[in-house]
Amino acid sequence: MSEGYSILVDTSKCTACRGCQISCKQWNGLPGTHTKNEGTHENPLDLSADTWKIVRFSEGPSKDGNPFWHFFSEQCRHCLSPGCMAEAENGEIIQDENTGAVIYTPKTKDLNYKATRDGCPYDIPRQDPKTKQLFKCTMCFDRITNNMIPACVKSCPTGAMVFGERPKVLEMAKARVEELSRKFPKAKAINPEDVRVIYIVNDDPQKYWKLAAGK
Amino acid sequence: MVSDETHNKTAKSIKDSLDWIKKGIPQLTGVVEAFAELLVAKSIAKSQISTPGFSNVEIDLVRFSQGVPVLDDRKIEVDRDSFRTVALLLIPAIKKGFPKIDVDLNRLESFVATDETAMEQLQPALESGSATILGDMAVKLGISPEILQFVCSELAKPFAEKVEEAIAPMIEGLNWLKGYCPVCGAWPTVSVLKGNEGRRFLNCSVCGHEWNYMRTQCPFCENSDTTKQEIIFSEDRKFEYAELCHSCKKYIVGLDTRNLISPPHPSTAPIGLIYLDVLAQERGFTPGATVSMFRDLTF
Amino acid sequence: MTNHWIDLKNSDCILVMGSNAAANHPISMKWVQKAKDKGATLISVDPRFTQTSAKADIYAPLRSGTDIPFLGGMIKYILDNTKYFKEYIVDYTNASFIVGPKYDFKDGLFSGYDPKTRTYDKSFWAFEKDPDGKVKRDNTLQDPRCVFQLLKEHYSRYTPETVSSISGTPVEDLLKVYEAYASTGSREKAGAVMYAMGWTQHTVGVQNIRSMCIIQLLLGNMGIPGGGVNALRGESNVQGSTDAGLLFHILPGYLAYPRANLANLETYLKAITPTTKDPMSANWPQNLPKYFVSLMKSFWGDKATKENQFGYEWLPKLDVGQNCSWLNLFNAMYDGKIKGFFAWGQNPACSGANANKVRQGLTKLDWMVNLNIFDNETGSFWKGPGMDPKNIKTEVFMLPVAASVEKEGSITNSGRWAQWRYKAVDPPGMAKPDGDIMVELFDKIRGLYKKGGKFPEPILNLKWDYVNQNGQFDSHKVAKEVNGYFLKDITLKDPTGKDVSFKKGDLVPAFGFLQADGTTSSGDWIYCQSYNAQGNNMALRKKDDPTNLGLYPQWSWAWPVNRRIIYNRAAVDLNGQPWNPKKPVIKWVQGQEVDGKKQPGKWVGDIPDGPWPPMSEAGGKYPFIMKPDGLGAIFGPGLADGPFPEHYEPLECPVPKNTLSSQFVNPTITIFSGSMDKHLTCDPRFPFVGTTYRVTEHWQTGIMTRWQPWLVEAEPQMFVEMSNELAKLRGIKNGEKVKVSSVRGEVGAVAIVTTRFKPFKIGDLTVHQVGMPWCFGWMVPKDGGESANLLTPNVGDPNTTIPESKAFMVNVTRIEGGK
Amino acid sequence: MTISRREFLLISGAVGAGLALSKLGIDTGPVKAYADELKKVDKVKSAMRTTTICPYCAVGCGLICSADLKAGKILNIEGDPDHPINEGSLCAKGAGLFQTTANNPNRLQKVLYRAPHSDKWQEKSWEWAITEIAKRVKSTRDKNFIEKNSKGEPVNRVEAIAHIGSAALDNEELWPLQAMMRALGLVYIEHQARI
Repeated sequence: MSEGYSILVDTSKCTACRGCQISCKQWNGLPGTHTKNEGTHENPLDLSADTWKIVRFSEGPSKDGNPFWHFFSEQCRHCLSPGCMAEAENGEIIQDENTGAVIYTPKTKDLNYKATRDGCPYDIPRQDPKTKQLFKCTMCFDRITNNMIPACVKSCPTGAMVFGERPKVLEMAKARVEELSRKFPKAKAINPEDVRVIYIVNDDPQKYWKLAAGK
Repeated sequence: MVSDETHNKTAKSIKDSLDWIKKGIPQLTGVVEAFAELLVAKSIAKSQISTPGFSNVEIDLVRFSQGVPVLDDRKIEVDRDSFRTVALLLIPAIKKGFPKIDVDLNRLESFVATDETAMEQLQPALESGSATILGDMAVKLGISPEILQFVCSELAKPFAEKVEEAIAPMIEGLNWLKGYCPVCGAWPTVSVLKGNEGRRFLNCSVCGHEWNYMRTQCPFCENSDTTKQEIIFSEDRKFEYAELCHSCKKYIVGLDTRNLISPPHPSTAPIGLIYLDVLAQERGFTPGATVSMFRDLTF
Repeated sequence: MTNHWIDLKNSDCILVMGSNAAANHPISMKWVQKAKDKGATLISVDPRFTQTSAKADIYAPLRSGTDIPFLGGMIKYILDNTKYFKEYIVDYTNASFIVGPKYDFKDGLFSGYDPKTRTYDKSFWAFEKDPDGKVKRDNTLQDPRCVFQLLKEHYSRYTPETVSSISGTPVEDLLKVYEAYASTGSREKAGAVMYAMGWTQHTVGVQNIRSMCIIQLLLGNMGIPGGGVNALRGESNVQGSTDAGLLFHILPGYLAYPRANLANLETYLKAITPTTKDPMSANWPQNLPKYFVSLMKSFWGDKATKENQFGYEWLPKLDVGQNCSWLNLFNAMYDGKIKGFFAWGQNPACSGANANKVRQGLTKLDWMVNLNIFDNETGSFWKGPGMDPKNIKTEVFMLPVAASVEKEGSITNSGRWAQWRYKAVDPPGMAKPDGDIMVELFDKIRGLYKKGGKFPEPILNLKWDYVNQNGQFDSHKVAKEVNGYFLKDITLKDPTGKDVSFKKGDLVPAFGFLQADGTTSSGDWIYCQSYNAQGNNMALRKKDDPTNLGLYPQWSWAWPVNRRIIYNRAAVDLNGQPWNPKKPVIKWVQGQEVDGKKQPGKWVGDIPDGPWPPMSEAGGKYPFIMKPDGLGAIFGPGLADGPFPEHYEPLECPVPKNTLSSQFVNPTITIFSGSMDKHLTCDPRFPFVGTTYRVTEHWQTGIMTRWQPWLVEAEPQMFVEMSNELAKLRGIKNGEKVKVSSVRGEVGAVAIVTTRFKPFKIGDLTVHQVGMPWCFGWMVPKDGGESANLLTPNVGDPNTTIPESKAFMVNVTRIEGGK
Repeated sequence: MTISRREFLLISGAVGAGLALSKLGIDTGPVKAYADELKKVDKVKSAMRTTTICPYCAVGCGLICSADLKAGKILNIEGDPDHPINEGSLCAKGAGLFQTTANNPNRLQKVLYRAPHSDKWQEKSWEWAITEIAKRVKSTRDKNFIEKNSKGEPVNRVEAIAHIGSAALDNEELWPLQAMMRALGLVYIEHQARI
């Protein structure tokens, strides 16, 4: 499996049902954290050691007078050359050869949190304040190595997420962008060459989430 | 003709699936290895058949919608050359997996290879399904009737698959609500859940056709009272199960592929589920498909 | 729904108004999407840009409470531009009926109004009749007193400019919607409307829906696939609970509840049974006596006899004009007149309008029984905010019940499909199925009355044998009783005129066989056929779809008589041929000639509205068989507030006058006047329009969802959505804690400042609107906030008494340091 | 040669005669041993599937519940792919239906009673609760029974007891519920449809 896996997230099909966010917690045994409404339907407000996947909501005026309302189901992109690994010289972070998943080991508690986080163009890594260990999406490593698709992909009711061998996913992304561009000239896949979690958007990426396309 | 690349791909997919089964349940290694060569050979056999196997098939929509399979009273044509090609492809593959019966297999192989009318000679024994005629033929060839029956049933399948390949597109999109195959009318061997929604598909034991069927209904007696149905599974492998029907006492094994990155090749599924056949048969249930190789696992 | 969920796929234009289906009925969008994939237009009309708007082709905003102007403008557009379906309205509606001379409409009031009683004398709106008793008609639609001309006149005032100056919808948006929707007036096109509480929760709720019915009749959209008027009901079985008559004014099957002036069975039956002199009208309600007597036989069994009027006197009677609906119930409770209270699977402390009054009412009870699967703000009201348990005398019994998968029975969805659910497991702990609790409680009460008590007859005589051999509640027994039995051996004619014999104890095949002489029973005539000799039809799971329209006639069972699209006789022309041959819901097939004799023809497709041949043949009938006249009612003389919908402002509104007339609010509404019944309009202290809605993660008052940590994590707290302009005006930043108040109460909420709300331009005024969910409550989560129903007014529609929760006046202020 | 479908099935199936792997020289011992081991360590589970309809909104989506027969616990609830309305899809609430069952620790599982002026619940038995409620129904009813209205017409009703609910019940529960309340003489009978 030289090329590993990829996940396609087609935001044009996402209805923000948050099934992926909930199933991530369910599979990984992460608690429902205590949240507050902070002036948005987006919740929890940010990734944390207990939240590895969140649906970002963003809205604003658009040219035709009606608002736009975009949803962006965010998680670790599992970069092909992970910026977060620059600091990890002693195997604290592993990039699995077969799958391509970027895995944070318990040894990440010894890493420089700030430097690791700064190294990630998408600002994904988070630290458990107690144990100091770093956490993020594992691509459901325990599932995919047992021939099972990631929990979030499994849960998606609208088929907005697809998991598969990377070349196939790239092909699918290309075809879908082509289809969407007929109606949305701005349709594109975000950094497909650099990341394994490939988002398709049909508007400027920044309109979905400030770091949708990286820093 | 199918390209070599496709062959290799199919062969690899079958081998990968079998490896996955062995890795998951090492105890199945013996059974898996017995069938490995045969499955690969069978995947090629269909493409070695030169004739289409049928003529002038038109779908009678009224009959079809009432549950009459396409091939109900039509003939399948098998030509001598193709028969011989298929036989000489499959028998050696069986030999590799079943070394303990190679004496019988060798006799059968040479009979097919040397006797031009082998096909016609075998036909009456098999057509009637009569144990006596089959037994007589086996005696004539000097082999065990069980082995003769096993081999012939395997030889017949590629011809059915060939016909299925042509008929399947003709019935695509048509509603079929029965538990037997819309193409050939045979019973299914395995039930597979697919797609995000987990629609259930039944796999024909003879022609390999796959069709959608209600999740909570027994394919064999159409009982949909779920209090008379039971699912058994191992806690370690929740995506594999046997569905038992207390109404007709039949069962079918099943595989939920929704969670799986690369679902096993359909032809390998029954082998990986054989432990469920054991569990179901021990409880007095019989497989619904008459063509199962795994009918008598408990004695 | 006159149609059903899957049928949305057959539509060419779907108007979602008064509903946010994408958030609240998410799976409905699957079928909306299928229609869109085939080229249908989706229109969303809503004060707020919703998830549904985000998927729509056309979005138009409107101020809450101005649906009648919006739709009245559409009626005018259809008439002015001849977009109506002429054949349909002439043959199938009362457009041609001549209205009597006493009918009049002046400055917002119809004739016959009595300001003292705030009611209309509806006899002023009667049709003119021939000497033989048939309604006079002008099929040319030219007579100035015909319904069509009166309709034209009535809505001539609803110009786009006038509508826009009331609703705040830009004129170009109005015209976009009108044009798109009116295009379904051709015979090949179908338009459907999806509505929910956004239409019903108003003082003009029924007339909102009436406006749309008129549009659907004008466009020929009733009875056809992809058409209809579709109420998206909010609870899984609110259709079934309405069918079963869990409302003060109806018995099961929508039979009118008996009043004290109808002293005996005969006068009651006469009063509820309409008549017609027109032989073309089927007037199906003429059968109501059969259904009522059969109902009484289900109530009282053998104890109901001809001699004792089948137990009619055992039914409690309402006084004439007595209204015991929700708002009156809690008014009586607040006034201390109600001592005992059952809150069975309901949480009125959060769901009732003016919830503070509801909560105060609960303190005045002697006892309450609360049944639920989770603890809730009603059962635990005595420890809620502002309550001191020491001062509250109410005894509370909180009984744990089974969840949906822990018992067996049927529920009826919005499309009228009664679907059977099976039991998967036993309920946890001491929890019990509701059915068992009923049986045990009534057995116990009956035991007490055997030793004496007031008027014990109905208690002792109620047929109450709904348990199996183990003494457990048996839903199959009830289902059979609801369907009905033959009570003696009998021979009857089937619909084709053949004799059929039944034995005592046989299940009745369908309501056509029910009798008025006590020889049949049926607990709810519209469910007769749901469980008969073929078995439990509600449990059917066969997927044949012969019409290919998605009717699935053998999947579950739909009332009435498994008809999937009601009024389907209006989907065909006078010869019984479908208006749109590509979507034939029903079709008349002529009989073949056999031995020189022509066989009778027959209907194919869906179950037609009655067996009669099409109108062009001898014995043919009009399509709207539940109407005594047999025709669709463009003119509706039966409602409390007028035969045509007319715009009135909500009881609380932001404008100083009604632009269309000097009648400011609905003249027929009842306004409570107690100390907690406050209402204010155009009061500078409450300058903004408020409305309520739901979110996907929570359901109704949130009792089933607020106890689920992951759903709470995603939607944790009470919020109020408002425009950027309003936020600026009030100095509120996104995410700040604010106070939303009405004259009745206040709630804390987090401000969500959004472009999805925009201020409305109403004449010279700028009107701001805010919206809040009503899914929160003080109990859980701990800092989740309170119910928006603390703010809503307890004033109801004059026909239904459904409260006006969708349009009321509020203020929004920043809480200093309230982050 | 040509073979009819019927003959064909005979060939490929050899009707009636089972094929035993052991007769083909394959040792099925390890397979049986594996199956035996599963049973020994109690890994083999038996489940029953039931179909149900979602209890939230009135779209009427179908679901399939799988319950462990021995433990009497729900293992899984998923969309019913055969249901013509939802075709297996579910919204966020429906997908979480599992959380309304015994799997949610917040479910009410006890009969509770709050006495007048008390600030706490007491746990009670069903028998006690049903008896006490029945007594209160009778006494409130008998004390407040209205035989005739102000015009002297017989009305035989009780206005001092009210009932609301419920759109969450099954049809088969609703019917006896309204019958029982009407037999008791109640006229304040309402539910969610009114709000």
